[in-house]
Amino acid sequence: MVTNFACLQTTLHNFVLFFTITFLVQFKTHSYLCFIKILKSSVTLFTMETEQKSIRALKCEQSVLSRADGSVMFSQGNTVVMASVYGPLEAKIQKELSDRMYVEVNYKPKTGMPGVAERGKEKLIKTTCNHIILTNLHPRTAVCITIQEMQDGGTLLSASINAVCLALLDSGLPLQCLVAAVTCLVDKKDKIILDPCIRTVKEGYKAMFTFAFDSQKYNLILSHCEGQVPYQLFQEAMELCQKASHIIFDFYRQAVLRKFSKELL
Amino acid sequence: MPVDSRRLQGPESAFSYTLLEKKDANAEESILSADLQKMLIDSNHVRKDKRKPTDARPLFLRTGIISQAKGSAYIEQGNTKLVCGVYGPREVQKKSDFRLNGQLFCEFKFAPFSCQKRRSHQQDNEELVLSGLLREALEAAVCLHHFPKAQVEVNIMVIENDGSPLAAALTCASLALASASIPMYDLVIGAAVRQLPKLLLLDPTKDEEWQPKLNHDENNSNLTVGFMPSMQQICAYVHEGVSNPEELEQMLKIVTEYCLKVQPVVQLCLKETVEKMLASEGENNDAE
Amino acid sequence: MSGTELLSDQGLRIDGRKPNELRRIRCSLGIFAQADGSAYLEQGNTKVLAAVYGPHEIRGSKSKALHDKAFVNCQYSTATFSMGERKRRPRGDRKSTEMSTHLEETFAAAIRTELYPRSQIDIFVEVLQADGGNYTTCVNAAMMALVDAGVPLKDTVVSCTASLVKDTPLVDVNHVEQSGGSPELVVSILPHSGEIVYMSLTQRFHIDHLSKVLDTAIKGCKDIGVILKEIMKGHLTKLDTSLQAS
Amino acid sequence: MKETPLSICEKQCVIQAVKEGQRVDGRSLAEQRKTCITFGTEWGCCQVLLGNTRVMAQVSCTIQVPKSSRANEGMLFINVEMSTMAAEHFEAGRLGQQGIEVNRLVERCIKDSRCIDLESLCILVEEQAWEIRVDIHVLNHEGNLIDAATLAALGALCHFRRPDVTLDGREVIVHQLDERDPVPLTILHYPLTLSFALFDQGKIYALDPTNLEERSADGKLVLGLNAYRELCTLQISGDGVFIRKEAVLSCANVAASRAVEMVEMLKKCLAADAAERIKGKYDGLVSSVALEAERITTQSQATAYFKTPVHNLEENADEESLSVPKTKLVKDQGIVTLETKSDVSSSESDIEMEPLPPASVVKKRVYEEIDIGNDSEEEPVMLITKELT
Amino acid sequence: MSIAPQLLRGPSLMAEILLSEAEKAFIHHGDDLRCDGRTRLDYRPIILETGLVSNASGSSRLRLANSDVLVGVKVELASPLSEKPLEGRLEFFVDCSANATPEFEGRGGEDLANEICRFLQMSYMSGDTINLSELSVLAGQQCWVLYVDILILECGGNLYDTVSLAVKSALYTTQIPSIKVATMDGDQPELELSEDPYDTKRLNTQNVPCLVTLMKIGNHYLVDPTPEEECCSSSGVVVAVSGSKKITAVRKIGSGSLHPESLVSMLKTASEVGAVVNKILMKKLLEEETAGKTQKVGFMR
Repeated sequence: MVTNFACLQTTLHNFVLFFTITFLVQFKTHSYLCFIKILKSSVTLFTMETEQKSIRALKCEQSVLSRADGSVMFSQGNTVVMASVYGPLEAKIQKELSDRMYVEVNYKPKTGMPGVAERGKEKLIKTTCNHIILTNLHPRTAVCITIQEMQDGGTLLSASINAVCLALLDSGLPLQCLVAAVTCLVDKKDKIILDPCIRTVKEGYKAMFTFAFDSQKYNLILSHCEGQVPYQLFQEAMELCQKASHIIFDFYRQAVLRKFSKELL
Repeated sequence: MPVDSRRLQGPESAFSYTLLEKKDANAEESILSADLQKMLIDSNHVRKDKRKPTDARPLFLRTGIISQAKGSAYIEQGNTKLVCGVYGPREVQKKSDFRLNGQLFCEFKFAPFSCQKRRSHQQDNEELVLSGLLREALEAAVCLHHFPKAQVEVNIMVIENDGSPLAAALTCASLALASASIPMYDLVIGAAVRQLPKLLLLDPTKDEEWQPKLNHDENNSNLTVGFMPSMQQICAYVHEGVSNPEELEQMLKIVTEYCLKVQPVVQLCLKETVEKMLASEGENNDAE
Repeated sequence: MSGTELLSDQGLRIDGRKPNELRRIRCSLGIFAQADGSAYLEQGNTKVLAAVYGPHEIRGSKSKALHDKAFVNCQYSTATFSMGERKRRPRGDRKSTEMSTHLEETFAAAIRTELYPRSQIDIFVEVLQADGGNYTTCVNAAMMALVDAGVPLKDTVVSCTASLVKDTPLVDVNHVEQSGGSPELVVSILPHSGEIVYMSLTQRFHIDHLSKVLDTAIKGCKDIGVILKEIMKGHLTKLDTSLQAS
Repeated sequence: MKETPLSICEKQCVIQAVKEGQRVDGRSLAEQRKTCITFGTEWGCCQVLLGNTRVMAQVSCTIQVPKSSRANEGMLFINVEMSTMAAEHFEAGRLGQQGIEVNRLVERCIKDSRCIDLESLCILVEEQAWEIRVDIHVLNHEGNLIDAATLAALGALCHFRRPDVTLDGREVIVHQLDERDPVPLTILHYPLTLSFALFDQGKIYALDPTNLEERSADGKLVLGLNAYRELCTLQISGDGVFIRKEAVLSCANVAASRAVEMVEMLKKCLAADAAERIKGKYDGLVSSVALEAERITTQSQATAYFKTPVHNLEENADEESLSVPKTKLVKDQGIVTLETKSDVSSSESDIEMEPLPPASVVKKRVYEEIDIGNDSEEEPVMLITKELT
Repeated sequence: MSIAPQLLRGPSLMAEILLSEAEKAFIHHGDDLRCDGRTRLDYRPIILETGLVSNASGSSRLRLANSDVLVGVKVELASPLSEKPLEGRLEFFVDCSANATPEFEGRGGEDLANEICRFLQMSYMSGDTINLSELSVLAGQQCWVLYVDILILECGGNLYDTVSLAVKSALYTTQIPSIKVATMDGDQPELELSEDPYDTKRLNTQNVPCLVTLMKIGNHYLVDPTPEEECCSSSGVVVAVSGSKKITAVRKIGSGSLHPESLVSMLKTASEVGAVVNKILMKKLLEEETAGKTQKVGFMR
């Protein structure tokens, strides 16, 4: 297990969260929580009213692009992203890995050149993809994943991960599991809002979390947090997102069902 | 200039606060060289750091500080500190670069915090030229025909620049190459000297180094030399500023003399490196 | 539009030419020793140097090689001091790359590339002084350099610009006329067949004028073709006499 | 990645067809593919579908110091982005020759024809002016990128609204979008490009070429025109293309009348978008997800046929499934209701179409539009209650 | 590691020249007689013409045998560097045109260009070469920047010398417009450019250095090497010599090494040669100037 803590602080009552954790090895949410519990020893428990526990409408169109091996236009509420997958391709010599596939992720912003923020997202998506794709089945090859931001509805990162998952499904690359990402934020009144819309995000928040879970045991694959909230809230938010991820997995199932509907109907 | 999109950039209009320090620009520009000499050295011919004009700064050398590199070295010459890592010989990456002799790739980089003014992460023009000078100097010392079709990479990172970085880099690079067991004709020792109208200062610090300024029309210059002591050969020679050929001869003499003094120090460091290597090998053998 | 300034009431242009008058053309061939072919061409105050290397083995990655014909490689570059305002980069910007691509396409059409499969022909043009019609001067100079190099051509290529001021078509536009807001039509033709190999237009005019302006440009091309052919002949006779003398 | 090379028989098939006045996707030579324009929630976002070619443009603005040579004008910057998404041989962050060509032509058509009134973008002479930046993202490359890119750029510029500014002495106050109504750009005329692929030594020309046609053609003729039948840009290029003057003139005439229609259409789409916005509950590009199944038209089938015949063999065993019947899937738990709509409208057009031999390898698309409740983001759509776990 | 290899490779310009053993032997062991009949300290013929580029404030074209260089100097107003508020500046830019060799296509000539550029900068930095304070217009606010753009059109050996001679000639002819600082209107000083285009001033280029390249071949060294000679030599020095015979910059070139004694003797020779070259160049420039307006020949030969 590898974890990167950018910054970690423990105060008496508040558990300060400002870090990004990427798991290269999947492990149970429970153990993740234990792990965090070890880090903070004395935390008073908060009981929170969590209000908005909804996920916005999901829509997708698979194989939207005629040239890509797999592609999807995905919307989650007002957030729209497009993802494409080309692969397995011949890898460039510098990028070639002898034992597995090289995963290249390009995240394209709507305006301007990709900068540091985009590279950060690319890295998160890349590690997630490395986890879900059975990369060792195609050594010395590459897969090229491109994500195009089309409409910002507040939850670009989680929508991107979900779109990539759908595009990978569409491309037919062998996957170990599926992944569903859910974003939630803690607003200024300490309420947890699931899948916030752009207006809510712009109003300001205490913390924003994005979690990604796998489809087998709903274990945590990725956790990206920014902001500062009590630990209890973090735990609650994660559990909430975990529950919400079930809807996305159901949605995936329906999407695939639609794609191959003729066999079922 | 290509925009660096990999890093967060500071505001373009920012500049170093040191420029705001109280100093009379006019006064400084019009300082005559004689006054300049007085600024750098007192009446007893002692420099600001208590050295005599022909004294070099204390030297500290160590090898094997980058565990990932084939060979590495660290040098401290007064406050000038730099690290060198040597990688290879390995296959030439670009096939079109094929050459029968081995190739040297040198990268000379100042750390962003190493100078008074912040330096960019990307190599600037000065660093490129220093890389070229380093490469030309080392090419004369390394037995390139011993590794045909292969390349050796030499990376220099200046951690703190307090004058004479190229001289320190030459010594450090040759030590790193030797510790990486790259065959060489001789060690390269770098040395620098500052010329003032009536005086030569060996191994100048940042303040003592020659700066391009107006009205310094009299003999005033800076010289950096890479010298191979056993072979009695000069493999790097960079001179900036105004001098006569006779003065250059004098400067060269001082510098080569100093290089001959440094040679045993570098040799000693190298000897220790080899002994350590042998010892650790012996331990490994015992363990088996 | 500043039409009144560009064309006087007497029907004369800003530099005193008639609407259908070309600028002075001066050309010398074989000015470089190391290139296989080279030419220097002046059209008015626009001055261009061209050099041709090849046909030779493919340089760099072999993947560029074409199995049935030669690969034509061009580079359009502008000296930093060639214009009124200093240019920061001589090449590599989008406009230069676009010009290079068009040169490549034009000369791929004109050179008998099928004679040299798997080889490469390099054409480099350098604009030393820019005063309008840079691209056309480059095409003409490159063509002269190809002639100097002795590369077999299907036909010579000549290029010329035309514009429209006060409904009057102008030929061989200079910088003042070009930047004065009048449209510029660049046409490259093969003078024998009169076929168009390249054409581009900037600035707008009504579609009804197209025929008129196009005719002017083609006429200009043919005139330039005649002048260049004379220069070629002169160069060759000079070569011939010097050969016979030795 | 290199582009998959075009086989000789593919190329010859296209050329032969064109010579007989036909095209592989069933269009006539002067016919365009179906064009579809959609707008996003943000100002200045426009997506254009030209057959299967998909391009999105986004306009943004910043305040900059104007150029010293044009001190009383704002600036317009056009940037084309091509990534691997559009085609395998494109590389993100690096425009190839093709990319530069597209970029330059869009620039020449829109910027050089001065369709935007740049003087109105100046705030303070020599000090502050708006810089309008158009980012054009090529999402899918199925031929004729230039036309799609110019249309998207023009659409985005027409759609764009910049924040209002007022001057307080020499101080510039920028009003946020919710503070004051944003200001549209002043568009002087609407220039568009129309491209022809040239075949047979410039004697035959086909409007709006597909990728396959572009690659088999000798060259390309691009005409930039506005609704006043004014030529804004023109370019003939290609490896070894020859064309006569008469051909250029006749192409120009065809294009001029097309341009008028296209501008009409763009204006209609803009008006429709404005009407939608007034109604509220506007979700922009979301509605273009799972865009009508109408897109299963003759063309897309044909291109697919040429592209990957083998790949789709199993997928399309029966013809009827082209039109998926309306279904309503209800989840067992009774909590999640997934409504599935499917558009049957396409089936009619398909039946009328002459099936291309072999009919069984026709690729078709299945569209899913799985809505969970309604699309509004205001109200919580579906509650996850404790029972869910 | 992200090192662009092309940046680290030296100029591989001379790799193309193929020489036979006999040719090499002649170059290495020949007496004071070179392939083209020169002695070791002879230059090849030089053709120089100034004022060819009408868009530049000063220009020159210099052809030394087959080495061809065109230099244009553009004068622009800019704000001075914050660390040197009282000085104008010189900006060198070298462009290796692909006309010279296909190797220079795209960014191929950049490393060679950088090297030349940097060395020119080094040799012009010393105080007595050009008085940069003459270029100051309004202390701390406006100064003249001289953009010296060097276009290398053909490489026939000895580029450093060719470039430096051309640059000096171009600077000699450079006309800097007269400018007046008008009365302070409030706190905003107005700059007033002279109406008369002939109302210009010139730089004092008497002390501007010339570069002298000395190549070490066998046991000797020689000036103005041809490409063949450059190919046979592994090391040499470039020395910048000012009009007053002083050395303003030196750097060793090539991947070989030199003995201290031979280095010292090379430096001495270089300063002698440099002084002569400087003197002849100044004389010729003066001659050209006094000869008045003649028809420019340029490339029409």
